Amino acid sequence: MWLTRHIGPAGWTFLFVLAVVATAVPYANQLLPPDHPWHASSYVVGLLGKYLTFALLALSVDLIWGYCGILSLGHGAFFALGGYAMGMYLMRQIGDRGVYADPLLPDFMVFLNWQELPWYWYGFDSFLFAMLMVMLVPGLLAFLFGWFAFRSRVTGVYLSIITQAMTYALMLAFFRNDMGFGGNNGLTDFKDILGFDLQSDATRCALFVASAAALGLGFMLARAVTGSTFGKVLVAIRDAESRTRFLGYRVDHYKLAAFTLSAMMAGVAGALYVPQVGIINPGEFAPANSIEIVVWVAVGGRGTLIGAALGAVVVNYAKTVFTGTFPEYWLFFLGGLFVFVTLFMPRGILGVADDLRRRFRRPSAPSARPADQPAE
Amino acid sequence: MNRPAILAAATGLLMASTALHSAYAQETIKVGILHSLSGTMAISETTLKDVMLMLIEQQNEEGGVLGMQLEPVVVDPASDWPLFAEKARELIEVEGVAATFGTWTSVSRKSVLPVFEELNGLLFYPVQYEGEESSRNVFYTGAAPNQQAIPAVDYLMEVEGVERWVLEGTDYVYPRTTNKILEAYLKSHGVADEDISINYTPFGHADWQTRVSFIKDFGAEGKKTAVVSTINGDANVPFYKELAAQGVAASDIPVVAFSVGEEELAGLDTAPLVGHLAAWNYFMSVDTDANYDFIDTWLEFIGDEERVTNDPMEAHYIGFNMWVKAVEKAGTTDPDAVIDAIIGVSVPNLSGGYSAMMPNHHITKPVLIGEIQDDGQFAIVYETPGLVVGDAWSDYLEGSKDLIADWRAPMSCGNFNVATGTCGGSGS
Amino acid sequence: MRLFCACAVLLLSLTALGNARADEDLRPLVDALGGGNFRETAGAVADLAATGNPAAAPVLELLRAGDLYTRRSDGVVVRGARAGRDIALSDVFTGEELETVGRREARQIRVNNSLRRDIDAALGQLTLLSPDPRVRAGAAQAMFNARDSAALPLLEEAIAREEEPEIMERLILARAAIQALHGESDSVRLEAIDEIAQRGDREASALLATVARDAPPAVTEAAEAGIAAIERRLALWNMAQNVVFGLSLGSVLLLAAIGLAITFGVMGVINMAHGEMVMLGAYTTFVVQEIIRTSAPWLFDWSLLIALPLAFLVAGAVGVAIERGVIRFLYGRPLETLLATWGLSLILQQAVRTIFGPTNRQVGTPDWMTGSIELGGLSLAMNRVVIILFALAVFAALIVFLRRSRFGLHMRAVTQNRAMASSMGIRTNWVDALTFGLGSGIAGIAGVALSQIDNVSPNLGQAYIIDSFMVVVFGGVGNLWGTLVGAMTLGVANKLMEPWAGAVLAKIFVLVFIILFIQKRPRGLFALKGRAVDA
Amino acid sequence: MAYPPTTDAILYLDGVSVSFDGFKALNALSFLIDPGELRAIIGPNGAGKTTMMDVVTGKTRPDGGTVLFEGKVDLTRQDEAAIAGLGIGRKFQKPTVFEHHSVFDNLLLALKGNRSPYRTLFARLGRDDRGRIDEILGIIRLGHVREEPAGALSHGQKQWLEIGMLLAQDPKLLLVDEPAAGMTDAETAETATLLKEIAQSHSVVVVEHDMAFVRELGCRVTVLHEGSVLAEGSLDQVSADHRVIEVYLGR
Repeated sequence: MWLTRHIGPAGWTFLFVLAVVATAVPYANQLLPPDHPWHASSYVVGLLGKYLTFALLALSVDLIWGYCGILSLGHGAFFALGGYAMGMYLMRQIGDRGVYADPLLPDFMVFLNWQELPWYWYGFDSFLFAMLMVMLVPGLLAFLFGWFAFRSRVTGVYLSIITQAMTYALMLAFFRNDMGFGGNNGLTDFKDILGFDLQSDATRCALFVASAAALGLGFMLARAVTGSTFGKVLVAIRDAESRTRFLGYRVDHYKLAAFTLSAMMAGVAGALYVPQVGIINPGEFAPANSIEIVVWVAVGGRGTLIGAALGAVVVNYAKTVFTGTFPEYWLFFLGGLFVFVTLFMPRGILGVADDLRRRFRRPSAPSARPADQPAE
Repeated sequence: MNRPAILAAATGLLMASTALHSAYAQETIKVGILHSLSGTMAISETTLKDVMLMLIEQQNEEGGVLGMQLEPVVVDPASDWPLFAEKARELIEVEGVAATFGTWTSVSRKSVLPVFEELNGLLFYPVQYEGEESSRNVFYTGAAPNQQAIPAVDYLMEVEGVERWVLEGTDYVYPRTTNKILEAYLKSHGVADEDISINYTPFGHADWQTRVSFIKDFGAEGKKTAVVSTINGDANVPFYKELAAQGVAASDIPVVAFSVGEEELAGLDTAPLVGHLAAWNYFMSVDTDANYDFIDTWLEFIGDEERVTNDPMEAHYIGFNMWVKAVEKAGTTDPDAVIDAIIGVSVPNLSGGYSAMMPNHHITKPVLIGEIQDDGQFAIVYETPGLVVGDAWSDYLEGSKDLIADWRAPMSCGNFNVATGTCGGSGS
Repeated sequence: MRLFCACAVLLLSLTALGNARADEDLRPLVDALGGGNFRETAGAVADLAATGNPAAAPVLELLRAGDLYTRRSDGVVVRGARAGRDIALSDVFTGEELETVGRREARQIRVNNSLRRDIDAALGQLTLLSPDPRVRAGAAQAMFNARDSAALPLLEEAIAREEEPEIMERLILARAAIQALHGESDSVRLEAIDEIAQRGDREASALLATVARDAPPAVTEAAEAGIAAIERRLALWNMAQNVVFGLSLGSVLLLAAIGLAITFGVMGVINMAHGEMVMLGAYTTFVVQEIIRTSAPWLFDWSLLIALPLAFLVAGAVGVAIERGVIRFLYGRPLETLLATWGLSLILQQAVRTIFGPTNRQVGTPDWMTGSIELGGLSLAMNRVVIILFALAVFAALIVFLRRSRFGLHMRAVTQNRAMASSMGIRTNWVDALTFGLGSGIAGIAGVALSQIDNVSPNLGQAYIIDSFMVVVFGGVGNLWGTLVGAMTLGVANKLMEPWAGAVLAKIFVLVFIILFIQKRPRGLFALKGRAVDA
Repeated sequence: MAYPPTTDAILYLDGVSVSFDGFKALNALSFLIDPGELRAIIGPNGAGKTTMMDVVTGKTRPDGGTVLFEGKVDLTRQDEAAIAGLGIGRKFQKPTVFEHHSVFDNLLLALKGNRSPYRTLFARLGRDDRGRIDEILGIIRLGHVREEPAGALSHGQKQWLEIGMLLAQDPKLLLVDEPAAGMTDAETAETATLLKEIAQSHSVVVVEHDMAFVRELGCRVTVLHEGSVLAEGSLDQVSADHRVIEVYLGR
């Protein structure tokens, strides 16, 4: 099968672990009694579910940064757009159970005296339509943005900065209450999804499993893409863009395809994130968030996919622990971690693991690999 | 160790550590403190964390509550709204706190609200806000719009004779709602449409040249003009600096603000701003013994003579004391018992009176209006004769004028519609 | 105020009598200031003014400044100075120190805006004939604001005596203001309206609008005609005013971005910690002012100038440390510098938060930066003018430095051809460190200027970092002139759009414009052309 | 429109000019290459050799002039990928191979075939393709390192790999920029032989400094100077031209 052709042993192990986690956590939550030492509270389920969506997001960034050299500092925008599409569906699901009991309008519209539902909210009462939008809206934005940017051969830092401008502009736009997306408060107070209560542990577990499945699928897709000739062209573009062009490849088309795919993956991640954390607001568009995603990938090891997912989980786990244990000092840890990783672990956690393994197996084999870092 | 194994180990570790945590026996009563210590809101919220630590320490010196010591649990939600929800869940589910004091922005409160309702926690929210909410699990110890905005506008109309209004706000829900209420209120007092200008700027807006210049022009039409500012946090300092730079004096165009307190002024040279106003329920300059005691304890605790006190700090002071009293009344920290016990509880506030918890989970407060002094303090120029009851649902908004909140049995409803006689919407 | 006429007469006769006896006469009136409510205090102010005793003026000034207290023990009104939790009390007239009491022992006499207006009017009357021209100028302005018909005779007196043409003009305007509102006949009022319309600024139009509201038809008509004329005049200036606002915003952007134009533009380091260098500069200013405040208050007006070199050194030193400690291992990997400097920016922010606390810190404005200049219909706030000039000066100095100095030569040599420069004996690693230090130092200098208009808080840098990158990229990486033109263009575009689009949309439009512009010119406004680009 | 003029030439340049910031890199350059021809282009530094290649391959757009491929396609209106698609291959002066890819993958990417993203995403490597790559690996003598990353190759090996990639591309016209740079004498001779072999079935334009190498090629020579053609003919002819001598030796 095309999807499984290029997964490889490490990939299969990754998928296996993912599958184990996806079964063990719901089991520990649903079937083990609360006083059991291995019981997973809904807090843990929610937390791990969040990590998984971040891992998928990191995967999408790694696909274009690690394999195609496109450093997007605006990927949070696609994540957020997917989240908003999901959020709009969840808002419509509230129906007349909002505080003002308006059957049609979400609460924030009622209390700002909106009279009717804006046209762009139509259709979001349908789950299928919303899911379509989860992929279509980020995909379309990425396509339009990429169409212009890649055709004009905007590369490197310039591209990074305009992706940042994009997410910044979107953040400002979504902050406006006049836009009809709830302004700063965003969308919140969700009740249920597909008729299942979002507050129940069973739904939470289901969302967790869905996130794990999405991550697994996203990983397989990314592996299939990067393993194909298409993926080899992407790496070729990353390492020697103009050479690839002289070979007759339409570099802009390749970049556009990868960028759009990546944006759609980010959108799916956002859509799974929102019901698990219960809120989506314009803060997700903040340029700092997008930079953080890149940091996850760098920490895990770029251009490895598994590393990206791992990095997202590790950094966020560290954040969870530190914000609770050292609330005053966690920024020192986090900042220090980034500096340390760039200086001493340029290929990330996975690179270090790789080196260790290599040393273990072939104590003195000279590395046949080229320079660690691809040209940028 | 191969790659996936690391992931598996990390997951296992996480689950194990959280499981261990909750297994501890409860010898103390844990109190959650949920304020941002980093990010954009740290500037305001860090002080509230400190004041909570001080109040808890004080209470412990007096023997704690129910004979048990209180144990503060501080977490940092880092000005990140989804993180607020996660941390709230951590506090209640993992740490098992009896009550949580925290959040500042509306969005952070909205973010944690479902968590507190689901896990039946208690949240004391200390900041003035837009109203339009009443939850069984939340106690609103800050001002509702009728405890701040409307008295301030009344004052300006009566004392200063203001006839023309600029409602200048940051574009988020609190200013939007407050200005909607004020607009309706002003119109009901015969202010014409063209005498009201409403404008919104983004968060952290730093360049106020155009707006201040507009305000000057708007005020130059011969009618006494005032600005009602619901500008948030960071944007205030550049706004006031621009007012001073363009020479907008309080005697010409007074600015009354609802989000500017002593903490915000601490970052400003207030000499050019003397006479601009703020409406709160507490000022550091309140001339009562209770207040002086509070200030002395605070300065001692924080170890810095330059620090100030402000309204949200008083709100925590009131809220904390109410919770303590309610727990003692109920004889347990069980949330349901405390929720029942706390209504009607009345504790001294710092302005010389008593504040009581009302059935709508808002409290009674006096409304004070202060003018900025050159030492960064406010001189109180007006005080409502009696206490004002916080109104969860505004009478001036179309959607909410028929709604009331009453959490006493048998009604137990946060949004009861008196027109239809039903407990609408979520009902939770 | 009802007694102002009398007071004018009294004033003339009593000016010479500033003796202790008069002080004693005033004491009961001064004690009455602490009456408890604003109405009583206002009455006491009027009574004090009515004495016409010049010794009353300083007391009123103390009252206005909030420095008068009522002593709890005996109800005597004294002067108070807060010292921490205590208040040092002294005599209102002699300044003789009385005692220091806890703050619960003395109650400040409060002043509200209307009382403050009364005090100003009273002070205006008491000081209109003062020998100090600056005081007289202030008094004239107070007269204009008060528009009290009772003060007319005093004004006439003052006009007859005045010799300074500028103050004379103000006095005449104050008289016109009173006459336009309260003139006995329409002709007097019309004449006054003419006088005011001549002045032609906002204040005049505001005054005329007041006049027009409640007057006979002829007067209203004249006032409205006057307003219309002023409006026409001002409309022309409005555009110019917006351009000035734009240039001012542009110069702020320029200041914020110019250091980045070096660290990012010239060295290729995606320096996310740039904003924190600006923040360090602002905090340096704060520290300098704190030290001056406590140990050398007379230096306050110089505080910013003192802070400039220090901010440069502090931020520059941190910059050099960052370059030596982190950046130098990352050359040729620009995108990794982004990650490392991002981490550094978190650390720096939290460090400042730990040291100085999370709240805003106060940085004062020296006197010479307050007030504004009126230029035709333009009103230029002094601090903005200073910042515009300062930004341009920094830019010019930098250009000259890079062109003319030996270091500038080395720096250009290293950035153009590292190997060649190295082989010619240039110590490239020191040039790198100092270049980074230079960029950081300039950011520190920018922080001194920005402390005048923005928050001095740990978040200060975050507010400028994105805008700075936009400016540098828009202008063209590696080109300082591009940064200048880019900053000014974006500033002016933003400000010209803001009045009709609002602040948020204006900013969004600017961002979208940058995105589209980069499509058209993928290397910014002032791109290097030729084969070298792809090398 | 004045053109297209009819021509049988595979590459036709007429009056092509390019300037960078006032500096004229190409100044009304005109020459043509016949189908199947092997041509060497020589000239001192800055004569415009590389810029000429940039123009032909679409990297640089000329300010004026005509560039025709196979007498019909106007190359100034095409981008790099389209020009490569037409059948013009280019080897750079500094060998540029994809360092992170294996030798095999480098050749695979260069292999003639459909270049659309959709095709490459789902394509499977066919037996014919594999055979062709093996064949080229044999020609360029890199069969023993087929799975090594290209970045680990020696300089000479990279040069050969790049020539191999050109072969895989199977273009009608090859532009080869200083193929012998940095090679040992033995390698240089072998390279010349290889190029001559290739020229049997392709048109080849070689830009070169190394006169010995050019002599080895034994083909027609065009001398560029200051962006235009100074002389053209056999190597002996142009070496005798006094203007060429002046340009090479006179300064």
